[in-house]
Amino acid sequence: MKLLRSGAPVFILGIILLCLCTQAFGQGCAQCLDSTRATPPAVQAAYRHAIYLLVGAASTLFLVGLYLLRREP
Amino acid sequence: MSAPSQKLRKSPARVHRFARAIFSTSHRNIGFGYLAISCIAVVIGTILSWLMRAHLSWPNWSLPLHGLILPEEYLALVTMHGTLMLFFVLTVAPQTGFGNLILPGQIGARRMAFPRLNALGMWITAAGLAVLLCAFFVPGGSPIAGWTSYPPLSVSALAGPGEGAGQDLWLASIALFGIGGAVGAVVMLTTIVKLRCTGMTWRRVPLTVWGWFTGALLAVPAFSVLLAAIVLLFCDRHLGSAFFIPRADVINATLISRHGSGSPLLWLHLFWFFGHPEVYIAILPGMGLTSMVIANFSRRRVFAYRLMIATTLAIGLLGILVWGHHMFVAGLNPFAGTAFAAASLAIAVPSTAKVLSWLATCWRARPFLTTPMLFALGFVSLFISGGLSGIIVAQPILDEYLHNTFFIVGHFHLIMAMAAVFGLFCATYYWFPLLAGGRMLSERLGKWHFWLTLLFAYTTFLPMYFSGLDAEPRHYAQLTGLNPPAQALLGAHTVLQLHITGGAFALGLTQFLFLFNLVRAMRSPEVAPANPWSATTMEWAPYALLEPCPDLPTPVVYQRPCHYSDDGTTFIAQWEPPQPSNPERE
Amino acid sequence: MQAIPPALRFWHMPVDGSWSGHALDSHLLLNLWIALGLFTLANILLVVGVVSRRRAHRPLHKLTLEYLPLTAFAAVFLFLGARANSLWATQRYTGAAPDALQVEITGLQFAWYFRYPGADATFGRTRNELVSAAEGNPVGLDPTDPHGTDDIVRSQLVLPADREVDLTLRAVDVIHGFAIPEMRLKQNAVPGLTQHIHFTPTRPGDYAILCTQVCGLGHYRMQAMLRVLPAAQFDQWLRQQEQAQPQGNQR
Amino acid sequence: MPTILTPPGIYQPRRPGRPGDLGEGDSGSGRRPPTDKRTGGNGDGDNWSDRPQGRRGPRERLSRARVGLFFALGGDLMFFIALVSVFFVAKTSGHFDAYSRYINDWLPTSIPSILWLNTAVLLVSSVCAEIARRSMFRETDLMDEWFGFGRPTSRRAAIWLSATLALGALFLAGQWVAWTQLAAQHVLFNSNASSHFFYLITVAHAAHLFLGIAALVSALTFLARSRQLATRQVAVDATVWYWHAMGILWIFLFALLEYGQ
Repeated sequence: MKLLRSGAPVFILGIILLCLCTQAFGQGCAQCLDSTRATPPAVQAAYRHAIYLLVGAASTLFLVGLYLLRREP
Repeated sequence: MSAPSQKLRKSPARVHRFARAIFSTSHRNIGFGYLAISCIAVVIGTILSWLMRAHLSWPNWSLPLHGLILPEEYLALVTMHGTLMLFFVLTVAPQTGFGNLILPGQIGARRMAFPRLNALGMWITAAGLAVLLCAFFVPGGSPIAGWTSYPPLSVSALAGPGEGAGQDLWLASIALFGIGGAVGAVVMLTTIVKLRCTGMTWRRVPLTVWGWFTGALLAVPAFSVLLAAIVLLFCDRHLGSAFFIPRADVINATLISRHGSGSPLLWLHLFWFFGHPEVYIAILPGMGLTSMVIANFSRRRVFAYRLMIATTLAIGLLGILVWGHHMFVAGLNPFAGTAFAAASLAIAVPSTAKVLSWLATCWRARPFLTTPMLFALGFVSLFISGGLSGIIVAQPILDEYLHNTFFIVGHFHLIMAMAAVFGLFCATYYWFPLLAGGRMLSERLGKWHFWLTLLFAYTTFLPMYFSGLDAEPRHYAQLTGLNPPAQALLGAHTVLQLHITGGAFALGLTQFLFLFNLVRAMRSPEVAPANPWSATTMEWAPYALLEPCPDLPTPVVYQRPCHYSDDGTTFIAQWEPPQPSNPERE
Repeated sequence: MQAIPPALRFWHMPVDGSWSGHALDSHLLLNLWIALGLFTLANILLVVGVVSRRRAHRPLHKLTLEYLPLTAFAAVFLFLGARANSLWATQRYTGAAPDALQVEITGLQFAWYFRYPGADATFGRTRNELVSAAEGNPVGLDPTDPHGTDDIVRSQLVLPADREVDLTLRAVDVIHGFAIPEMRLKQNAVPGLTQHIHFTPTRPGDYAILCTQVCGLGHYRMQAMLRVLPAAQFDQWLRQQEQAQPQGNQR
Repeated sequence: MPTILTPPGIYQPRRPGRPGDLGEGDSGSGRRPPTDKRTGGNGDGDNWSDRPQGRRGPRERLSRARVGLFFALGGDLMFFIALVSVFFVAKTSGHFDAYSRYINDWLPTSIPSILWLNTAVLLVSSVCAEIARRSMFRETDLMDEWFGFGRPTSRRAAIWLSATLALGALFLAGQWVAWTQLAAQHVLFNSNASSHFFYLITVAHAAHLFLGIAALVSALTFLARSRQLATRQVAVDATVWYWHAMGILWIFLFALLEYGQ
């Protein structure tokens, strides 16, 4: 896709940042590491999964909508 | 605003014209309906902001027929101002308002898909506005929790006046708004995907349509998540659940004990997951229009057209990933803060690409400085001045100092409110002939309107940066009666605030010029030539926005938009078949 | 008011009284100067490009006009982001030093309360159910906990200069924003969460503690005072408070 | 793309604003746009395969309805995903008690076994709906209708759609029974953190099924009243796809409630 190629740097950057989000250790009452430890890992994981779920679903919807537009003549 | 629509109707039967305009499913009437909604909202919102400014500058000033403005009333003003402006003006007018009016013409469609659904969406949005305005009149008054309605403040009526019926009405109104917005977005997406006319390949689609498309793609998930969050908050308020309030919360010396232990941060996540795409929904159509208008009056093709498409989509996609930058100091994990900061700074790259393209498009092009062009250039200037501060607040450590200060207020008023409003003015001046049956707005009045609006926009919102750098917090009802060190820190701000207040009043009053211009144009009989701006996009095709009838040709697109000769004297519109002399360069 | 560096005065910024504030200020000033420069440059380009009388006919060069500047800007953003993140990491990725002074801060509509652990250097247990400012127990100290008897609860934050402080943030009712602008410090106090933030005041004096998250009708007057004392005076103050503390905190 | 035949003998121009007109024609002007009705149904004497289809005609209406439905369902999916993500967080999150021990007071709600039955019912109803949908596009019946031998498609589809409607109503009744059973065990909305979610999810899904049932009723009225074959086909197709989506969604939600707690 020409368009993708022209916008390649931006898209690649976006993907890289998407991977960067794996840094997002949970959520909980984490302000400093000591209080992160006070948060059970299960909670952190739950928040992390919730974030992934929302982001993943919304981005998929976005890209599929784009694909639908592309598919039409 | 819906006066032009009825003037325009070429319907043979003049009887019941009004009723037919109300219940009609024509995209023009629906678009004008959306514009009417946002006109009501913008007038009320501006008056509210004037009251806020007046109270902030003269805390002892008593409002006629009402008396002194109490602190909770100030917060109610802030809440309603933000809600009206952000939801019912900046989202409705550019996306669904002008979207319905112009989008079909621009893609060579004769109408929007699903006209009834479309009308339904408009009426749901109108109902949302009506419900919101009712909040002024219920006991306790309108809510005081701000347009973000952070719990637990928004959960319990004990938390303050306006958190009872007022907050309920707010929830109902925003729920209606979300449903209506999602319906409108679905209609718009279907229209863009399915109703483009023959030859409208996606590289011939104008950037305005790309803006609408991306905005709608963001609106569908964002508004749905907002609706879910509102349902949960409603359960917390009335059904005794605890999604957003922790175990054993003591509000106003009353223990609120529920089953389960929720967290207010959940609301922040869900709300900002909606809230950040929301601001892109408000600004993306303006970006697209700015690109097209600058190109049109510079008589040049949009510089790096395909890159502009890619950046529009990239901004939309990244816009889904960055909501956490509203929560840097709200209790977010510091690592998550880093990730969200990285994603937020990444949005600066496509935005910079857009600015570069705008600058390059009009660079030494000797453009025609018509009013729409001026407003487009003003959009660029405001977008720059607001966006640069966005880069600053995207860095967590700096946001820690600037969060919830007037720096943020200045930031989003410049980049979102003012830039989007300039986009709206640009759209009005540019498309007025299409909206008002070939009439034109006066250029001289328009230029006065532009220069005064630009001047007062900067007068009002630029000083907010300095006030915020001096650590003045938002949402403060007054800067007097603070404790000594706070007084020493913030007391000096009254002068700056007075300056801002003056700017705000002048900015509002300037708009009467625009109003006068509208009325004058509507009364004037003279009719502009077809395609007065010699534009190249489909909505200016001689038959584009007329009521369809069988003897009209079906629109066909042969060209990319912005097809001008090098010296800019001649142009080929999208609907003109390619001459052998200048073969199409795809 | 103390002497403010001219750069800060140009940008209307208040004096900085904390150990980590200087780095933040320098980074913020760098950002502001860059922003101001780009703002001026872009607007000049806009105006000049528009008003120049001759129309440029040569086709614009996409690489030089779009991609090279874009790469440069991306590099600038990357640099700023990395620099900001290093500061962020030093402040937030790690907790306070073990020997830091412990103070617990409780926010409720519309006041801040500051609790010192007292002689036993241990905070007594608190329970929200017991919170009642009327009965003189604004932070909800649990009378059954012996650690709580010597806890000192004050409505003014007094800190020693040049010693790290570990603040524990609580909120009883709604979200409050704990901010000390002159310490370049801000953190929301969220009900249900216990959050830590640490800093080191350096400059003795009186500073304002503001609430920066709208929390109800009294939001604008929800302030407290931070008094930074030289170490010796602070120890003296603390001793006075401990003596003034009635044995058994049940009032 | 399924077969769509619009015999000109049967097609009749409609008054604007007539119910069952899925957006084709009414542009609020009272006049119909220049629509090209040649859909490859032969009979109108043009060789359609070597001329562009354009944006008109029943074939387009069908795919347009499907695209719109897709986006609407995408939004719906996001609504439920938001609920589910909150579910995950609330399941694990707790609070620190007085002795600074971490207390997670999540008691899984016992799912009434009737939900298994309801799920089966919903699956069967989905099958019926699919049969109805296919019968709207079966070529031989379309030919019959085109030749004017009654309306076999609509007859068969109406039967199966009514079956879907009945089963859907049965499902909702089953849900009601499940709620009353839980209420009998004093498990109400606000009796536990997990019961919040049980009621929230089941009620939200039930509300969507009510919408689906309304759609089924309107589809049946179209089958009975609409004279244009394409309108009936579009109505049935969209309704059935919505019904399928709700069925799949329910399977996920049910699995979440049954095994996810």
